[in-house]
Amino acid sequence: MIWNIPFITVIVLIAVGLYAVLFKRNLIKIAVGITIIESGVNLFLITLGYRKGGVAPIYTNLPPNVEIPKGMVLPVPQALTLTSIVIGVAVLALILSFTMKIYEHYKSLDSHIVRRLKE
Amino acid sequence: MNLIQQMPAILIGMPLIAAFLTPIIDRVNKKIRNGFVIVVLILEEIFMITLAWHVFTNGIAIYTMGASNPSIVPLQAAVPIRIVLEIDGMSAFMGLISATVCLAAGIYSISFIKEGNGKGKYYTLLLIMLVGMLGMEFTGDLFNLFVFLEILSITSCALIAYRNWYGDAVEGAFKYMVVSNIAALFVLFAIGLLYSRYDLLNIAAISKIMEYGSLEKIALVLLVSAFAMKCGAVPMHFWAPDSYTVAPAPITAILVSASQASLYALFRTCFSLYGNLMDYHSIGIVLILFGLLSMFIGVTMALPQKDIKRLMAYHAVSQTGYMLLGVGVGLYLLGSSNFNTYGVKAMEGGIFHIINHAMYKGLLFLTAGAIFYRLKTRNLNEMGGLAHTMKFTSIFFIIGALAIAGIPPFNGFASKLLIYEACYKVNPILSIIAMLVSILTLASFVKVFHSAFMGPKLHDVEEAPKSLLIGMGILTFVIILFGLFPGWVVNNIVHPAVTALANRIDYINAVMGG
Amino acid sequence: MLHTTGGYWDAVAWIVAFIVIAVVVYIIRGLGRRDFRKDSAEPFFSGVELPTEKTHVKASNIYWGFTDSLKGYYSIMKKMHDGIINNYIAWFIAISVLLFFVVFLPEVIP
Amino acid sequence: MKAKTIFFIIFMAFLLYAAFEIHPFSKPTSKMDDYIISNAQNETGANNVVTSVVFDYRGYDTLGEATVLFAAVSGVLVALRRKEDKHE
Repeated sequence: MIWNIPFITVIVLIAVGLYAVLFKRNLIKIAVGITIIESGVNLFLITLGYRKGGVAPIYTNLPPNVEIPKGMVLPVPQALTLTSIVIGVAVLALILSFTMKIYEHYKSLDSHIVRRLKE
Repeated sequence: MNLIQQMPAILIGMPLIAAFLTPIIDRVNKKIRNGFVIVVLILEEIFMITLAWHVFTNGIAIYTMGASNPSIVPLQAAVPIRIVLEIDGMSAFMGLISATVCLAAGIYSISFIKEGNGKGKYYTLLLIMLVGMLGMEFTGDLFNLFVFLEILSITSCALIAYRNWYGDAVEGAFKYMVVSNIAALFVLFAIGLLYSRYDLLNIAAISKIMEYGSLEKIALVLLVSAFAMKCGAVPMHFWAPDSYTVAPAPITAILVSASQASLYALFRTCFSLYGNLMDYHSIGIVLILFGLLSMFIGVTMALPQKDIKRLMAYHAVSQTGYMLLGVGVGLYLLGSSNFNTYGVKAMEGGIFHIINHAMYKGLLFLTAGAIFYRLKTRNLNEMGGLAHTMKFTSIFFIIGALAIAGIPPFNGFASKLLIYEACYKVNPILSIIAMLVSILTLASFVKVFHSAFMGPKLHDVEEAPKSLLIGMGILTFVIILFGLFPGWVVNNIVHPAVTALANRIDYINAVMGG
Repeated sequence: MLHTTGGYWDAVAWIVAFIVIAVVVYIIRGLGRRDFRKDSAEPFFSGVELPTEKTHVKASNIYWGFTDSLKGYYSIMKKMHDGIINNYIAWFIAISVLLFFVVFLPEVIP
Repeated sequence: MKAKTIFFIIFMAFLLYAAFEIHPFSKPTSKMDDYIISNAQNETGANNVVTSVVFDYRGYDTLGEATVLFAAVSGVLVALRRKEDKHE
């Protein structure tokens, strides 16, 4: 359905990230590409859980006339996204620290130069 | 409270708490820290054997996180809400491998890793790596699988980069990190697709109500290719030689069983999640093709290598092919009447090869590490005549090399024999390629043995330190044991794993009730 | 005892057989001449004295013939293993696309 | 390069196909989540349902998340450390 625009946005985000990973030679750009894919997947999880007109699944100060449970957005994807974001941060930190070390040793961040390991 | 009932949680929790404690103990005393880590690893091994024994005799063990009675899954709203750990024969089998290899590598590390400012963190990460492997193998929940996949890849990358004063070590870690993260992200995307369809995360629960629609097909492709990349199947194996070469030797030995955890996830996806719902003929053929390509390209790339660990890493790729071939034949025959005759035998061969490979390839990497420890080089051209002084290391190397080449009476022969004979029934060409690869494997290890251990005495070196020898000795002991009594091992350890994989209904019923 | 598809394999029996053969060989060896000395059977090397210097063949020179005759294959393999991280991921994408076709084609072409 | 582009486009086309095949946006299938929304207050005592999921129903994942963070911190410390003694 064409009204699945949020899902299509997710795919576009993944495409942008994957493009960076596949075609950019700078290692930092590859790291950024991975982060963009990560954001795309996180956005995907969040959009999965949206329900039309749903409120946040919090009982404190609940607006009146909210139908339980159909009036709230799904809580599990939000929890999954929370976990996935933290994992993404950890991964990004590690990748960038590797990039720093690689620059120290190779004086370059070009993926066509950083290839002592081959064949 | 029954202790065996709590064993899955203890197995994951104990090394985790130990990992959090290690940096503190490191501040106090280095010797106490070494002892602490080794004691934890030995306890882990004992507990793992206990749990595996329980699973092999009593069937699938269930542990529901946070429930009042963990061994029963509370089916609120007819689906499991909480995270369920599900340990069947296959999980217990993989857990045994991980615990054994980590024990050997932990003891080996005492002398191998020099005392510096990083050794406390090294042991911390090693213990978390064990947690990651066990978590991946025990879990019955898809998102939990992703979390532990990430734990495993982050710790392995950090440990690959442990010797960060070499540029190529960091490069190998970077490559592995990029590869494993892309794989993990597409796994997460596939999990999202399955979640969107069924609003479930439990493998058994999804499998019970699954229909094979187009979303499931896309999820299947992403899961299979991501896990195949993580386990190093050709032509997605390029990261494997790179990162295996540069990691410290004990970490390389663990990395072998870490990529086998991904192999486990691949088999779990194919057999327990999709099973005979999917078009298992074509996926079986895909696995067989992966296997043949891995075997052949892996071994031919290994032959001309000059770096001892890179050569062994290509052999790791090549041996992964045997497992994919054996289990792929099983998947191809799943459901047909031939499955019970030779499909099971092919799967037994493939699964038995997993544990054999973890043991002898771990041993070979450890011997390569012992050579590196004394000579400070991995280049085969600079070696020679090591057998004059490093007697035990060369004996261990011979045993490992004969086992990997499939020479009787070592364990590699037993599993390869099962694969050859069962594959011959499907198509003789499969067996012929498998035997050819076995010959080439022997040839390339003859090369290593000749250039490293034979010849005149070129270097004035001593035998490797005791802790290295003990670490290698543990794996050698297992190899000889498995080589002498393959029938016992196959009947009591491998066969339960095969039946656990093949019987999807049992896996579902253990969680969802009959 | 390990039962395979075609028969069975018993490592212990194999080792027992091996030991029996070794014993027989040892007995036969014991029947030989006792006055044999190693230098009494020097190989004849065209009248030239045997080289005493010990040599060691380097690893790169072993199987040179094998790799040289498969030059075409190895040049393709070297091109594949180029060590560029972008291409590693490209292979993953390519394999995924092929798998997509494997999984979806039976639907389109019955 | 050309083959890379073609494979990339086909791959994204299949993912885009997946995006059209998912349930219509804002109308998710919900069974487990409905149960959690209705019973989270009784079972866990949290007013925020997401909290109850993060710390109770899926608390094990959160433990894993903490482990990831801990591992990443140790990993960065290992990767960026300076060598004390030049032993190799």
